[in-house]
Parts: sequence; C-alpha cells; structure tokens
Amino acid sequence: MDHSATTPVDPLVVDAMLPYFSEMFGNSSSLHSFGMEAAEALARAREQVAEAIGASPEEIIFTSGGTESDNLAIRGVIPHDAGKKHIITSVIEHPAVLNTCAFLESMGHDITYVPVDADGIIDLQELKGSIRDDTVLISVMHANNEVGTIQPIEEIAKIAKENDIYFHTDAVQTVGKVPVNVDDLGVDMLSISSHKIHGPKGAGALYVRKGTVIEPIVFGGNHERGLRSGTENIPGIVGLGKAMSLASELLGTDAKHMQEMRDSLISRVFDALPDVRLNGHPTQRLPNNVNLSFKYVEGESMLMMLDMKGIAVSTGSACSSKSMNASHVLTSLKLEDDYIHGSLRISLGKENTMEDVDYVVESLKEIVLKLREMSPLSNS
Amino acid sequence: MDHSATTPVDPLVVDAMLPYFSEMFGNSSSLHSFGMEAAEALARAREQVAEAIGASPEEIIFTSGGTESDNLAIRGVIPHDAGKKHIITSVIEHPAVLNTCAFLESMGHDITYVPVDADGIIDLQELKGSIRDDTVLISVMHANNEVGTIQPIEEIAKIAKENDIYFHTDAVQTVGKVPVNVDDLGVDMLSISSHKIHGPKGAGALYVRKGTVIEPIVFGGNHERGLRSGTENIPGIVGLGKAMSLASELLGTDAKHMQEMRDSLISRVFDALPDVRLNGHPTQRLPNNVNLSFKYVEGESMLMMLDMKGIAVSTGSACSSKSMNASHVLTSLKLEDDYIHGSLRISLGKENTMEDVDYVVESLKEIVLKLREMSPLSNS
Amino acid sequence: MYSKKVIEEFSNPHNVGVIEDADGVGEIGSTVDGDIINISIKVKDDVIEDIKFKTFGCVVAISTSSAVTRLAKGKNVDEALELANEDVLEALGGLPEGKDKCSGFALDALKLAIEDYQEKNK
Ligand SMILES: Cc1ncc(COP(=O)(O)O)c(C=O)c1O
Ligand SMILES: Cc1ncc(COP(=O)(O)O)c(C=O)c1O
Ligand code: FES
Ligand code: FES
Repeated sequence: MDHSATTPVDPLVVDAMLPYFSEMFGNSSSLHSFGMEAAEALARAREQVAEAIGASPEEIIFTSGGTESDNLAIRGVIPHDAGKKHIITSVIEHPAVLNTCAFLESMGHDITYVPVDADGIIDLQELKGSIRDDTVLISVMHANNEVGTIQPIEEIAKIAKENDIYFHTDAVQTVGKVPVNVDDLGVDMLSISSHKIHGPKGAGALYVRKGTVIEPIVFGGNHERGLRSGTENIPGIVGLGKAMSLASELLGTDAKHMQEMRDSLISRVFDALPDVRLNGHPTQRLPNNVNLSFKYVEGESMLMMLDMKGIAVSTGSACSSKSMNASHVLTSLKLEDDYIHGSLRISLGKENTMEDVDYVVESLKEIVLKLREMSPLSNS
Repeated sequence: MDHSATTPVDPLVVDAMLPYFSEMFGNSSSLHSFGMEAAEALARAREQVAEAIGASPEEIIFTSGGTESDNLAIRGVIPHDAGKKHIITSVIEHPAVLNTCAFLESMGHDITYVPVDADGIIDLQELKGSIRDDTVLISVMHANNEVGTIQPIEEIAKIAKENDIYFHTDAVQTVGKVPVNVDDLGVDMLSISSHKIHGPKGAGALYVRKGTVIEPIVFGGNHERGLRSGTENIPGIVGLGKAMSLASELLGTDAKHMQEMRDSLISRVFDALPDVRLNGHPTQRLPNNVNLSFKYVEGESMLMMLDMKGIAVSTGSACSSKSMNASHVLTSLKLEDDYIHGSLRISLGKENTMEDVDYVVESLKEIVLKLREMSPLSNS
Repeated sequence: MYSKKVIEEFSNPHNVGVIEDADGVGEIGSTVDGDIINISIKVKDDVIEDIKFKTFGCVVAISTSSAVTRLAKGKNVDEALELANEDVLEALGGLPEGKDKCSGFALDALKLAIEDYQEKNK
C-alpha cells in the first residue's frame, strides 16, 4: 500500500532482464557482436519507452532514475556560461526538482515558486504573472507524489508555448496510472522513473522533445548522444522498457481497478470514522492515491501500528527530534493545525485487491480509535 | 577477451540480487518494515565495499557507475561559489575524468594534464612542478584501461599530502585485479565500477576519506548523506557489494591465473609473428591486459575478423570518415606511425583458460597474416 | 552496424594483390592520415581485363576496395570512370553513418589507375 514510494518488479520484467546479466552481458559501445546485442537491446528499450508516451526513440535519454532525470531537465537548459536565468516551478514539487532549483538559486539564478490552492492545484494566474523576459523553463509536476493532485499540464504547456519557454513535467507518478502522451500534454521534457512502474530501481528516462537544446550534467564517454555519459545499465534499461510496455498496455484495466479501490477505501473510511479529511483534489487525483488526515492522532504512530499489521503506508507528518514537521506539500495546502500532523498516504498497486482494502479499512478504524483514546486532544 | 570493457555478472551475484527485485523490493527511505529490509541491504553492501578496500562504511558513496563516481570526485571538490581553482590530472585518463576536467575548464577553472613516458607512466617531476597555490585536486588513475599501465599511486599520494592537496584515483580497472587498499595507496577518493568486476551495470561507488569535503552533483531527497540523491538501486548495490566481496576473496588466485595467461599470450604472439609491439609497461601492468600493435594492419579490420571467430577484443585505433584516429592514450605514448593504427587490446577474465589463449594466438596469427597479404605496406 | 554484404565482402575480398606488369596503377593515402589503397589494372582495347587491390585500412576501406574492383572488372575505362559512390554503396548494402563517405577512397584509387593508363597511352 506504499506503491508511490516503490513497486515490486514485475516477474515478466525480471525475466526480460535476466539474459543481460549473463549471456548477453556486452557493452553497447563495443564494436563486436557481444556489443551489438547490447546496442540492440538498448534500441528496443528506447522504442518501448518512446512508444508508451507517444515520442520518437531519439527523444529518449536514459538516466539512473527519476531524480537524475529531473536534475538533467532543469540544469540542462541553463548553459553554464549563460548569465542569470529565471525558472518557474511550483511549491509542491518533489525534492529532486526543489533541491535542484535551490542549487541553481545558490548559483545566482532566480526561481519563482508558484503556490497551489487548498486542493493542490497550481495557481495559473500567478504562474502567468511570474513570467519574465529571461524565463527559460517552467517545471511543474504531472501529479504530486504525496497528495496525488493532477495538474492542468495542457494549460501550462499552452502558456509556456505562447511565451516561448521550455516546459518540463515530472511524470514519475503518472506513467502507468493516467494517460501520458507528450504531444497531448504539450511538454518539451518529461521525467520517468522505472521503479515506480514495476520496473527495476537504478533506471529512468528523460523525454527531450526534438529541438530542445540541453547540456549534459555527467561527463565522460558521450553515451546517450553526449547527454548522459557512463556505461549504460543494460539490464535496468531493458527492464524499464518492458515495464513501460506493460504499463501502457494495461493502463485502462489497471487504472480502473485502482480507482475503484481508491474510491471504496475513501468512502468507507469516511463512513467508519469522524474527523477525517481527504488531502489533495477530490477528482483530479491519481487513481491509486489516498491521502487522509485524522484529527487528534500523529502520522508516525499510525504508520507504525499499520506496519505491525503488515500494511506499509507513508506519512507526510514526520516527527523528528524537537519538532513535528509536516511535509512541504501538506504545508502548501494550508491544512488546519488539527489535521496537519495526522496524515497518511495509502498508495495502491495493481496487484492489490478489494480484500486488501477491507483489511486496511478495518485496521485503520481500530488503530485510529485506539490512538484517539490515548490522545488528550480527542474527547472520545 | 574484452573484460576491461565489461564482464558477465557472476551467478552468485545475480542470486544475491534477485530477492531485492521481488519480495524485498522496499525503498530504503520508507519508515516501514519493507523499507528497513532495503536499508539493511544497503548497509550490508556498504560494509562489503568498505571492507574490500580497507575503508569504513561511512566513507562509501554509492553512485550509478564509474563515470558518475569520477564526476562526483572531481566536481565535488570545487564548491560552486569558489573562485578559479586548479586541478592536476594526466593525459591518459578515462574520458569520464578528461571530459569532466574539460567541463571545468570551460567553467573557468585551470587544468594541468601531466604527460606520460613511452610506457604510460606519469612524469612525477612534471606533476610536482605543476603544483600551484590554488591546486585543489590531483586525479590520476590507478591503472589505464587501454594499455594497462599501473601508476605509482603511493608516490603521487605522498606528493599530494605534502602539498595539502586532495588526491583522487580512478581504480575502476584495478579492483579485483591488484590489491586496492585506500590506506596503503594513500588516496582521499577512489572510484569503483561494478560491471568491471562481475557485478551488475548501473552501480558504482566513490570512496571519500573522512574529512574530505565534497559537494553533491545530483540534487533531491538527500540520499547517501546528501551526496547522491535518488532512490538507491538496491539490487544493483547489493550486487556490487557481493561482487566486491568475491573479488577481494579471490584476488590472489584470479590475478595469478590471469597473469599466467597474459604472459603466455604475449610471448607466443611474439614468437608467431614479426613486427609486433607491446604497448604499455612491460611489468607495471594489469595482470589481465595485453595491448599489442601489429605493423602493416589496421585495428578495426583485425577486430572484425577476430569477432567472426567469436573472439571479442577492442582497439584504440579507430578509422572514421577521412582519418584514422588513434586513441588519446596511444597518442600519448608517442607510438611510431607504423604501429599506431594496428593496436589491439585483449583483456582477460578469470573465467578464461589456457585453451582460450591457444585459440586466440592461432586466430591472431592467421588473421594478421591474411591482412598483411592484403596490405600495400607489407612486402609479404 | 555493418550490413551483411559488407561483412561478406570484407571476409572474402575479391581481387586481392598487385598486377606485376600493370597498365595503370593508382594509390591514395598515407600512413600518417590513414588508409592506403593501391589499385592496379590490366587493360585491353580500353576494357579493364584484370584489376587487383591492396589495402591498408578498416573494414570499410577493404570492403569498398573489393567492391570497386568487382564493379570495374570487365568495364570499358570510360564506363569505369563513371562509377559513383552510390554504385559502391548499393553493392555493399549501405555503410554505417560516419563512414558512408568512405566509398569514395577506393573510387579515387581506381580513377588514378585509369588516368595513369590513359596518360601512358596518349
Ligand atoms: C514525483 C517524483 N519525482 C521524482 C522522484 C524521484 O525518482 P527516483 O526515486 O527514481 O529517483 C519521485 C520518487 O521518489 C517522485 O515521486
Ligand atoms: C578507467 C575507467 N574509468 C571509468 C570508467 C567508466 O565506468 P562506467 O563504465 O561504470 O561508467 C571505465 C570504464 O568504462 C574505465 O575503464
Ligand atoms: S521525534 Fe517525536 S517526540 Fe521527538
Ligand atoms: S575508410 Fe575507414 S572509416 Fe572511412
């Protein structure tokens, strides 16, 4: 139930990868036949990824994961010898985007962090208003990893296009869950992470639209058209390719199944318990994301009790020495104090069933009641 | 016979990795038990890598491979807000080092590329002489990937220490082939690549001696003590850990076996063919590296004919539109024109046998004679 | 990366050697900047009766040398002079990117050989 953090690798994906550890272990840069097999595998995976998102193979750059893809997209558009540039992003991005922006800020560039509304939707007026002559990039995530809110990417793309600004979206959470087509979305760059879609960890991709000029952030033997040096992780990339194929093939069925579980879970928790709040947008949300806040209880305690029942979830409300810190996402949604410390993210996977949902609802009810009984805030 | 390019993954390593794709697929940053399993696996791999090179676990940063390790070491020591700095390296480094240095040069920093002698050994007097007040780093590879020459790392370390300069070595080619102990070598940073030592592609490590202050080059969720963000490639890292353990356990036997094959191969080729030259140092060389130049013939043609006989090798003599280009390493050794276009690198693996050596010698003899017959340069 | 035809031509090159009493010889290249291609021809009534090559060079240099000698053999010298890059590329099923211009070298050597013959027979 923590599928937004990571997913198990699909057995079909492992099967696809295995030969590339042993018999076909070549290096794609070598001239000889062992190397050819690797080069062919790389080409096939590139086609699979491209096809799944409606791109051309030459537009796919393989990386080590979603974090590196975000870094490459954002730092790639700022030539290191350029003067001061301006980038627009949102306050609820993943740390891979926010910390890359913070780094660029420390290098002397300007960043505007556009706020979101109470449901987590970016303020388009503010975004428009923040555009400057030296704005080179808008980076807004497709869906948020904590509260699941899906952004109006097409509209942002239109604004970017009108103003001749590159547009990057972090689609790490949406691939395999909602349709992701680079032309429909209108993006210039798009980040993908393999381990979020039943592929292996250590692989990712960045889509870079033809004509988008970016610079590398890792230097060496000029792999990936010079944009990402380093011997390619062939088994990992083969796994990512297979996972992308499976994800787009099964998208309709999987998303419907997850959404049914999601909606059932939400409505049954609301039926079972008072003082609950759904975080994120009620409808514009990931089909597998449930993010709830429970009054009077604290996130880590719920997490631990659920864990003891074999249920893995995550919380944006972490208690660390001396202070209870809510995540930057929850803080941006301006949750009332009552709710901010008791958040839980339950992220469903395609392999979950309605029985799992039953079990989670039952367990949650028991745990929240138990914790509320202990809480001085609750009058139960 | 191209084990310096890449190696097949050891079956024991694959076995160690497999559970982390499926049952134990957690994300080490998660708080729940699935996350703990991942965190424990990570800790174990860190111990294995540390132990193999005589370091402490906290001194190991996991990366996506050798290229990224080199990038992190070199760019890590230059704070982005520092003024102009000076770095010393050698002319025969891997592109991961040379192109990172070229990038830093384009950013306004100074780089000195110290030359090597005819055997590929760095000129220590030149190195000493190039030290400046603003020199922050010396980066010299442990052994060269093309010609196999092993550098006097201990002596360079002494010079670096005396002058209070950080010292990084790229040990991608030496781990598992010669003893690599960070204290004996006296290095502050050391790069490791998993796929060169029968581990999986997509994993690597950088040793960073306690007290060495470096900055990250990839930003995000602050994994690896903030020095390398991005969800860790747990199966890959587990594989690297296992491969390092195996490599150091079997180092004595494997190196002896490879060296016997190496020496037999070299002497038998010299017996079988005239006009042959051994590139690199005759004794200070990797136990598995054979780099030969054959007069009157061209590298790629030999490579292709060997490939058709099922023998994979590599060449530093590549012919591309309009010009025959020798690699920067061969060029640095100042080979005569006669020899520079006909180089071959044969890099042995522990799984090769003396029968393989027989077959290579026979095949080489046949191929070189055939090509020499076609060559206008030879009078045969 | 190489077509089957290239590999086949490279593994079993045609017309390797030097014609001792050649009517024309053409050689291009040097060891400094790379490939050396030597083509010698035997001509009777302006028809190339025999042709041989010796090449120091890469897979492309050797396979294009062989293909050019095959294409030129039996042709009238004027026809042979009209052979173009495209003919060589077609005979070899194409060449990889970055090497597709190299079919010209062997043709240049052939042209030099024919010019040498024409010079001698003015
Ligand atoms: C929205 C989002 N972006 C980026 C990342 C980082 O991707 P990775 O874990 O592959 O480094 C994650 C996952 O952690 C994510 O949820
Ligand atoms: C000496 C040396 N350094 C660095 C690298 C790069 O390592 P990786 O292939 O893991 O990116 C290699 C291998 O290509 C190498 O031989
Ligand atoms: S971390 Fe929660 S009380 Fe200290
Ligand atoms: S002749 Fe060798 S690449 Fe052109």
